[in-house]
Amino acid sequence: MWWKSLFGIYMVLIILGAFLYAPVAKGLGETTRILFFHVPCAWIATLAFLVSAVYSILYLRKQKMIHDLKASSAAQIGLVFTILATITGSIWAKQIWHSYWNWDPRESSIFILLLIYAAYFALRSAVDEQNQKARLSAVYSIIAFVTVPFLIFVVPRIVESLHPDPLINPRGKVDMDSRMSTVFFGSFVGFTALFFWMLYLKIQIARLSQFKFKPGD
Amino acid sequence: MKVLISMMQTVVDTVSNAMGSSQLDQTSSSDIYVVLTITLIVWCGLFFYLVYLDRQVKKVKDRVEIKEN
Amino acid sequence: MGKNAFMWATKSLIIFQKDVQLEFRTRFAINAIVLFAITTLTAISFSIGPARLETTILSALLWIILFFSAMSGLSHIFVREEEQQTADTLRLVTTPLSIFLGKWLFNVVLLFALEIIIVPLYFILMNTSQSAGNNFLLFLLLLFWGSLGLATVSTIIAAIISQASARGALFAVLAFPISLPVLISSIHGTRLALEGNTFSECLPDLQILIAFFVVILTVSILTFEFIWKSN
Amino acid sequence: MFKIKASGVTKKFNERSVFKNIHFEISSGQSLAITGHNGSGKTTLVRIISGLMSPSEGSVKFYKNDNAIEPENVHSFIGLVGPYLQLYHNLTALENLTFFSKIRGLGANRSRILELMALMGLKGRELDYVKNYSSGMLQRLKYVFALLHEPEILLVDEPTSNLDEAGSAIVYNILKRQKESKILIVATNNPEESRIGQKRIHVGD
Repeated sequence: MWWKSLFGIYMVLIILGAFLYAPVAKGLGETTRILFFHVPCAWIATLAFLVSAVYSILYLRKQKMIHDLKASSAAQIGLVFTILATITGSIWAKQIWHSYWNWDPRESSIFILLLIYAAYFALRSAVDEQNQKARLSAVYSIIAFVTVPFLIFVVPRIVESLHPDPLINPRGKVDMDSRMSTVFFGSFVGFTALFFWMLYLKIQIARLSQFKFKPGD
Repeated sequence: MKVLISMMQTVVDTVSNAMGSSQLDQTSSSDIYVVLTITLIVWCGLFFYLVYLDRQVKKVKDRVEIKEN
Repeated sequence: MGKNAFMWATKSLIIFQKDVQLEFRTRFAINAIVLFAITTLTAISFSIGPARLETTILSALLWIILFFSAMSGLSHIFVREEEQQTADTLRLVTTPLSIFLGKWLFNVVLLFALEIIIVPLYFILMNTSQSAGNNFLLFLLLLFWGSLGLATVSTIIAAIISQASARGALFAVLAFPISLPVLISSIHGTRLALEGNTFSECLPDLQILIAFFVVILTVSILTFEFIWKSN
Repeated sequence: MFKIKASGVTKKFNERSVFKNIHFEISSGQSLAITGHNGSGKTTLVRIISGLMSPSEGSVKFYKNDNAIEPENVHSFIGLVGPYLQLYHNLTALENLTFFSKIRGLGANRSRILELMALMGLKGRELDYVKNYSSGMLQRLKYVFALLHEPEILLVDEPTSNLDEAGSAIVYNILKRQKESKILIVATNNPEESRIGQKRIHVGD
């Protein structure tokens, strides 16, 4: 129980660090602060997708419902973080490029991930029988998972093919000095721990809700 | 648990008035503390909700374990 | 491996033959796919009138028409089996592998048949300038590998939705994110080809299309068995 | 010498268990009758035995001279007749059966098809579309489909549904012959028919 409060304090320090300790990147002013929250969200979105795909493979191999339960829980959390990453991303884009969305490669890949999650849950809601739902969504998440690496090569081409003159992209690779990167990676670790804690809770709640409790006990 | 909250409160206050007093004139920089406190509040809310859930889950799990074996 | 490799190859051919025979009787899939493509094409060319489009828009439009035509016609092959409850009979008769390959082959041939009709019509109706520059052979190569990828994705997703109850728009919703690598690379490649770039400039797109096709076909073969076995 | 061994076969649909650990063992020359009222899960059990559906728990294993047959080869030994099985309506009976016999690796096998169709009283109807078949004729055609490859194991779900007097007589004769040297599994809720099976399993309640 104590390590949870330790984690609580750790995250407070990260937030303090993000706002007070870390310097701002040149040319971006205070908006760089969002970096410490936007990028971990995007990372968790991908991590959750990976976790979900791994549990899907386990489900197909072992046909145990618990794996499907874990896969869908991870996907649900992943969806939340994908939405968060998309919103924070477009707010930041608004500050820097004065437009909420212009298919910058990073924005497009997060958006495609959002499409995959949306399709995954659309499929889950279209199937009513439990085992079939588990089986079909497991297969879909594996196929989607295989497609993602291709997107890394392919997505930069969207910008070229849609509006050939390359967009001015000051953000590029933000060069971080040591103070900034410590807070940045601290935030990464913090968010990953947060994700696994939320995943643990979600799985327990889902498992427990399968038991039928008589009103008495 | 109560002790924890008060401790965090003091951390925030000391930090903000330490920085605030020296830079009161630059209004733009004082805004950053507004964002900071909001973020802290959001985080504390989320954190306590997770702890609350954690305790509830533990309670229900123990009850289920008792019934199962 | 030699003997049964030959065996499931012949079996998938037999299934392919049966599906072609069935298709000629009902002509359901071929009608859906060709009519959709033609109506979309005429609608577009009618609306742009004599204007001459930029190659970017031109290549993007072509692939969007191909994608949505695939979405309107390539799911019948599996959905029809489930709807007429002949899927169980098929399950009884042979292994999932030969079923998938037979159906996959049918979708590939169907998509190529569509392209033979639509692609020439597209270039005529969109009054593209027949400038000597554009590298037509390269375009055909891109078209070939792109359609193979698209047909494979459509087949495996059709298999998935044939087992789901609410079908409707689910096919396009599920297939779109998975086909994005094909769509983006082929649109980008087609643009380069139509602008007369040389083969080497288009090579990266072509490589992605080929790699994607190989990967998605392998994954589909491995996972089809789990889709097909109803439990 | 063929044997089917079912151990602990259970089937659950969304937490509702249709039946719980069913055991049986039959070898060539024996027969089994599965009885139970409508909706008791007879059909589900038949589908599990035939491999169309996998059980939630337990397993159904097939043995040929006491060594196990891999699951993917099992389908070549099984013939199934059931109301939920459909043939291709837009093809003629002959086209249907030629396809099935070719896919089973028996080639066009025209003579065998014609012989079986004659046996089932469908002589002369080979070139009609299956969609023009009456339900009785369709049921007879399903027997031709199931017996095409002389299956070691014949599974019949409601043997005489939609059949007239003559049809039932032909079917009973076939079932009797199958029982003598091979395995027969019949699922029925008609008590008189269930006497066909030496062994008996009751499903439901």
